[in-house]
Amino acid sequence: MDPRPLVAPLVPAAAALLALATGRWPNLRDAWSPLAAVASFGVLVSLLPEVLAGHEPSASVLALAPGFPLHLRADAFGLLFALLASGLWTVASVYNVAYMRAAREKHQTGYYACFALCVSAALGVALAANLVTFFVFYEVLTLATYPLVAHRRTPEAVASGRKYLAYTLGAGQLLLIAVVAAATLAPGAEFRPGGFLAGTASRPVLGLLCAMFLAGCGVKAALMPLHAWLPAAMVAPTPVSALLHAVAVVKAGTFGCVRVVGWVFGTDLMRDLGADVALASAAAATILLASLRALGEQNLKRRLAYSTVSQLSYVLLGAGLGSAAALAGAMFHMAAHGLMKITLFFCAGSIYLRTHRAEIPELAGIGRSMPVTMAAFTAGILGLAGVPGLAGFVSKWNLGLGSLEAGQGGFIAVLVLSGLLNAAYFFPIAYAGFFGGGGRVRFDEASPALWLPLAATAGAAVALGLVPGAGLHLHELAWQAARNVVAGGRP
Amino acid sequence: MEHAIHVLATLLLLVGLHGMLTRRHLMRKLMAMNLLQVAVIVFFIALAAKSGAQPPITAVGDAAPRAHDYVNPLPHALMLTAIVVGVATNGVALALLIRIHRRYGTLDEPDVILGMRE
Amino acid sequence: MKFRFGSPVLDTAVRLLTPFILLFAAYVVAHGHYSPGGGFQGGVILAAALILVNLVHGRDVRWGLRPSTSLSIAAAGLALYVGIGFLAIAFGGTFLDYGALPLGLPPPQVRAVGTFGIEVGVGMAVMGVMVLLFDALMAWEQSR
Amino acid sequence: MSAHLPVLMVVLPLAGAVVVPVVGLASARAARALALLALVLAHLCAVGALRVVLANGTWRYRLGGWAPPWGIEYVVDALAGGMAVLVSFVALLTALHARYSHEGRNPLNVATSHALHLLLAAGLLGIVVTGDAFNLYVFLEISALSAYALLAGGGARAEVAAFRYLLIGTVAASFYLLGIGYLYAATGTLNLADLAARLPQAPDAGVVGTGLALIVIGLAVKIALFPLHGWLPDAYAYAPAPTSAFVSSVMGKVGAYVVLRFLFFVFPAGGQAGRALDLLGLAAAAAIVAGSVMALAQRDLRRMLAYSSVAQTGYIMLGFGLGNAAALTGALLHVVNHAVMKACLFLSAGNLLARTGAAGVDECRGVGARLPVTMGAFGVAAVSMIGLPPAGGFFSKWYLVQGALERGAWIYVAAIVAGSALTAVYMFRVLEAAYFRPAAPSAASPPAEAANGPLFGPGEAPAGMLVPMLILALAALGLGVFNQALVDGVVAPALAGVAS
Repeated sequence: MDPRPLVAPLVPAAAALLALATGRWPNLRDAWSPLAAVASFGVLVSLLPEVLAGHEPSASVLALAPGFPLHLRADAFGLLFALLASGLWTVASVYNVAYMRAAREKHQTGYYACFALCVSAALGVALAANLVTFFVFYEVLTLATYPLVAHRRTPEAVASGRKYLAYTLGAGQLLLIAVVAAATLAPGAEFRPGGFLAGTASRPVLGLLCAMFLAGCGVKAALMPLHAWLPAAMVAPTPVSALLHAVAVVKAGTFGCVRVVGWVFGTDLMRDLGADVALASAAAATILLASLRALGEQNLKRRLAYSTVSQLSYVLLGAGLGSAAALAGAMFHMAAHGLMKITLFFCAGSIYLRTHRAEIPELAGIGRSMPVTMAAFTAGILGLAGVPGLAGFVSKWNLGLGSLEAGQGGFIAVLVLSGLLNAAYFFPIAYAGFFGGGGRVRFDEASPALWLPLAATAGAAVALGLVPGAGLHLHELAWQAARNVVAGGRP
Repeated sequence: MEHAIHVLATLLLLVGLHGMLTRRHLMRKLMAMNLLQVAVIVFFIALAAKSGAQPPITAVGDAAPRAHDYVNPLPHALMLTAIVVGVATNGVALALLIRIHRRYGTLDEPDVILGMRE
Repeated sequence: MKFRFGSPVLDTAVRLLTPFILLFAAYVVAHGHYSPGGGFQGGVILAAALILVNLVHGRDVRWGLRPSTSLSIAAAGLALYVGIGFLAIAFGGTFLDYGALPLGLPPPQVRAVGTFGIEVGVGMAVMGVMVLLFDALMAWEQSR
Repeated sequence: MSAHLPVLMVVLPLAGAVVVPVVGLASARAARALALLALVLAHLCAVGALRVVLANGTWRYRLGGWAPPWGIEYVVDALAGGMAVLVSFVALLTALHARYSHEGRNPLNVATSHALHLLLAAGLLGIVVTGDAFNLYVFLEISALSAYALLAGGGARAEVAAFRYLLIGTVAASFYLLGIGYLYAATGTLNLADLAARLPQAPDAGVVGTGLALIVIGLAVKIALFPLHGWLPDAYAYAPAPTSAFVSSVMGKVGAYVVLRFLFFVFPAGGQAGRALDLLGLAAAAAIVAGSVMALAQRDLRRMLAYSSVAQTGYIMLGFGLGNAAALTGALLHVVNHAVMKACLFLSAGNLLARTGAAGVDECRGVGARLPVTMGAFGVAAVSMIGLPPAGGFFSKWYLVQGALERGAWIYVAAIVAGSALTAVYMFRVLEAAYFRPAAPSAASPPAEAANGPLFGPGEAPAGMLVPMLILALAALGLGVFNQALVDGVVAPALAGVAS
């Protein structure tokens, strides 16, 4: 019993309550989130050495259902996601305050509370040690995100909120059935590397369960054709988009898929059910289709959204392939994509705040007025396209290795094609930003509170690309988790 | 002939149900409901009946009364209570009808519904 | 002699009948524990006497029974009932276990006395409620 | 006095119901204080009795010292004790709120309505603890009569609705009584425990079956099981807020308790009771879907909540119909959860109406900012109703789904999930209007009658209207987080020896 895995999600939850309680004093209210972010990040970092050494500190309180305690455990994969979420939240909480104040958004108290609650739920999802705990936090995440999506209260925002709820709650119901069924088949339903469902029921039943799990998590992971809510949710303030795409929501969906594949079903059972190729194919199709859609979008945030849909399917592809390298690449890509995508959204937000431009053709020349922002943006898109030296390359390399390992070399073509498409829809923005637009453009960078966070995340993305194991040892964590899963299948 | 009383109870029950379903006047519905209650009471009293038995009052000095000489008093006691419950129900129902009549000036159901819409 | 009740016939009839009705009511109440009768029936008969007077005599005088008085009588009747129940508890029995009352009589007789108290309580309650019902219906008549 | 808790919890509110109107002649304030005192004491008695029962096992109390099966006995087991605690808890909280519903158009005065409230509580508690089938009928009618009178206090439409409810409710009670008559004819006893012992040897299966059918039909009407729910929406929708909160939350649940008593404790398992349960399960699945769809179609907030009660009753009966340990646990958990959250929802809907005049879903626009506490409580209860963690409703659905999966009843799983999804649609419609839609322009002012209400005002409702609602909202959350304590502590002992 180690209280730290429990403390990590509790701190942001407490920050949410404090933000609600101190809504009358904006400065105090806005201070809670950065404080809590640093605190929970610190707690998680303190867990890192033990987890790297192969221990899994865990905390278990409060029975949720018979045999299902509220059980939080820091294993390698969970800690990877938790570190990512809380680390990005520290950056985002600073950017958040700067953005919301500069944009003069209304209803900020509820906004900060929901934001913190989202992070709390995401940390819970990351550290959950059994299916029930996972599901509880997963649904709390759904709920806490809804007010953020509908935050602007315009008819469009409300409609997007509705769409978001329809998709995620519907998926939640599917997931509920699957979770209950799994919990009934395998009492305890503790996540175990290599899965715990093998041999508990007939193949058709397990196949159906697998489909329900993947569909349930796939909605949040924006797996096509279940992705429509994500581009619609772009009406929310930009930090919310960052939260959705990089920190919590979409990541929780992909995290859930990988968890289910590696820790509930196990790669062997997936192969036995034929679900591995199905998932990988669906992911590959999503990667390409979403990239094509992104090409057609003229709104920067919407293009970023489709890019997310495409990039997250890399993770699902890795999960589908199921070899050690592929899984490691998939998990690492969660971190890599998180860093890069949050950079891009911060950039988009800063640009919008400064210039009120959101359409891509309007961005010509912006690189000369906002050089720091645009440089970070360029780093982000290079990383997403998989240019060596950036974080995205490391994950793609591993994924490529993994597809060979799994004997599915054909998927390398998908990776390459997707890289080209990425270049096609992103590079023109950077090019036009620096070299396009006529005449002299005045230097007009955003305030430091806005550009410092995005420079930090861009720097981290570069650092992670150059030395993947640096700092938080995310690369090691991913590999450790992947090896566990693959080895867990063959004791 | 032994079942005549049951036939009567069934008839009363059906008449009551029919009346509650088909009458338009709320007062008549209430009266039909009373018929239905009476049916239940008749049914219970019929349960207590025994041919050749006497009322369940033991004569003074009857040291060892035998149960099968007497009519079963329990259903009677139960029905006494049920009648009281019925009276109370009627009291509440009449009070409601009075208020409805005051408000809408009629107890004819379609008219009352029309009044409610306004 | 002044006819209080409007017409001589009605007045005489009511004057003749009422004492007997009241007496009969008391008889029925008192015999509840022993033979057919009891608080419910007795209470209704008691109320019938009051209502008869009311019917004949009209609305103006209710024989001293204002609604609040009938309500209080009903409440007192029920209080008697519940009180005996609690008394039984106080003397070590279960609720309404009149056998436990310390009356210095053989147990069957104690039970009889206890039941009598209950019947009186029920009788008062039923009477009060019946008169209240009648008053409520009359009030409606008046308001028309 | 502690040896008499089972009877005290019934007699105290009953005695209070008698004394309160008389005291009310002198002082309404004193009458109210007395009513609250009686309910507090009843609640303490219920809690005390439950504790004793959990420690020592079933408690049989001989009323008047007469031995069963001749005398009436009160039987408190873990099931009855738990129900009694729930009923008295909700009765107390709704009575706390009840002060405010009299400052408007309610024709009942404070003392009378508090007396009726007490009488209703006494009736429901009596149903729960009595061990005698006929005594149960009497309490059923006591509670029903006081409910009719209370429900009629909501103004014009409430009176007609209450009258209809009275007709249907009386027919239902008569059916129940008739069924009891059949059982009495077959076994010669009215004591529930004695019935349970004698029914397996009953000579005539036809008589017993008819009795069972009549009882189940009567109770199904009382709990408004689809398709016998017709009386419910009007009756609940137009009543004063504390009344609809009290009646909708516990009255149907007590009916469900009686169903459970008869079908699992009195009648032998399987056989006729099993067939009745199968039918109930089907009706319940239909109730979940149909009730939710009808709730979706409502424009009036309180009618929507009323239809949602039809659906939620379906969840409980579905659990009974499935009949395995998990499903029954889920059903009982849902009895508690639904009581708490539906009471909370009706109270907040009442606050909303009293404060802003908003009765329709569309009129809720922008009230989230105006009544943050009320709508917050509404939101919590709504989330619980949808069945999202960590609120209580989620865990009852969890057990129900588990029970259905264990039986392999995929249709029931689909019904539960579909009901949840539909609930989400109609509940979030309200929350969306309240929080994310701008307040309606002043042209669409609230209806005149509401605007004239004494409680109409700009800000949040007075504290007395908020506290009971907040306690219920917190309970809805706490029931989720600490659901296992409830399951292990009360539900499991209550179902000991039942679950097949």
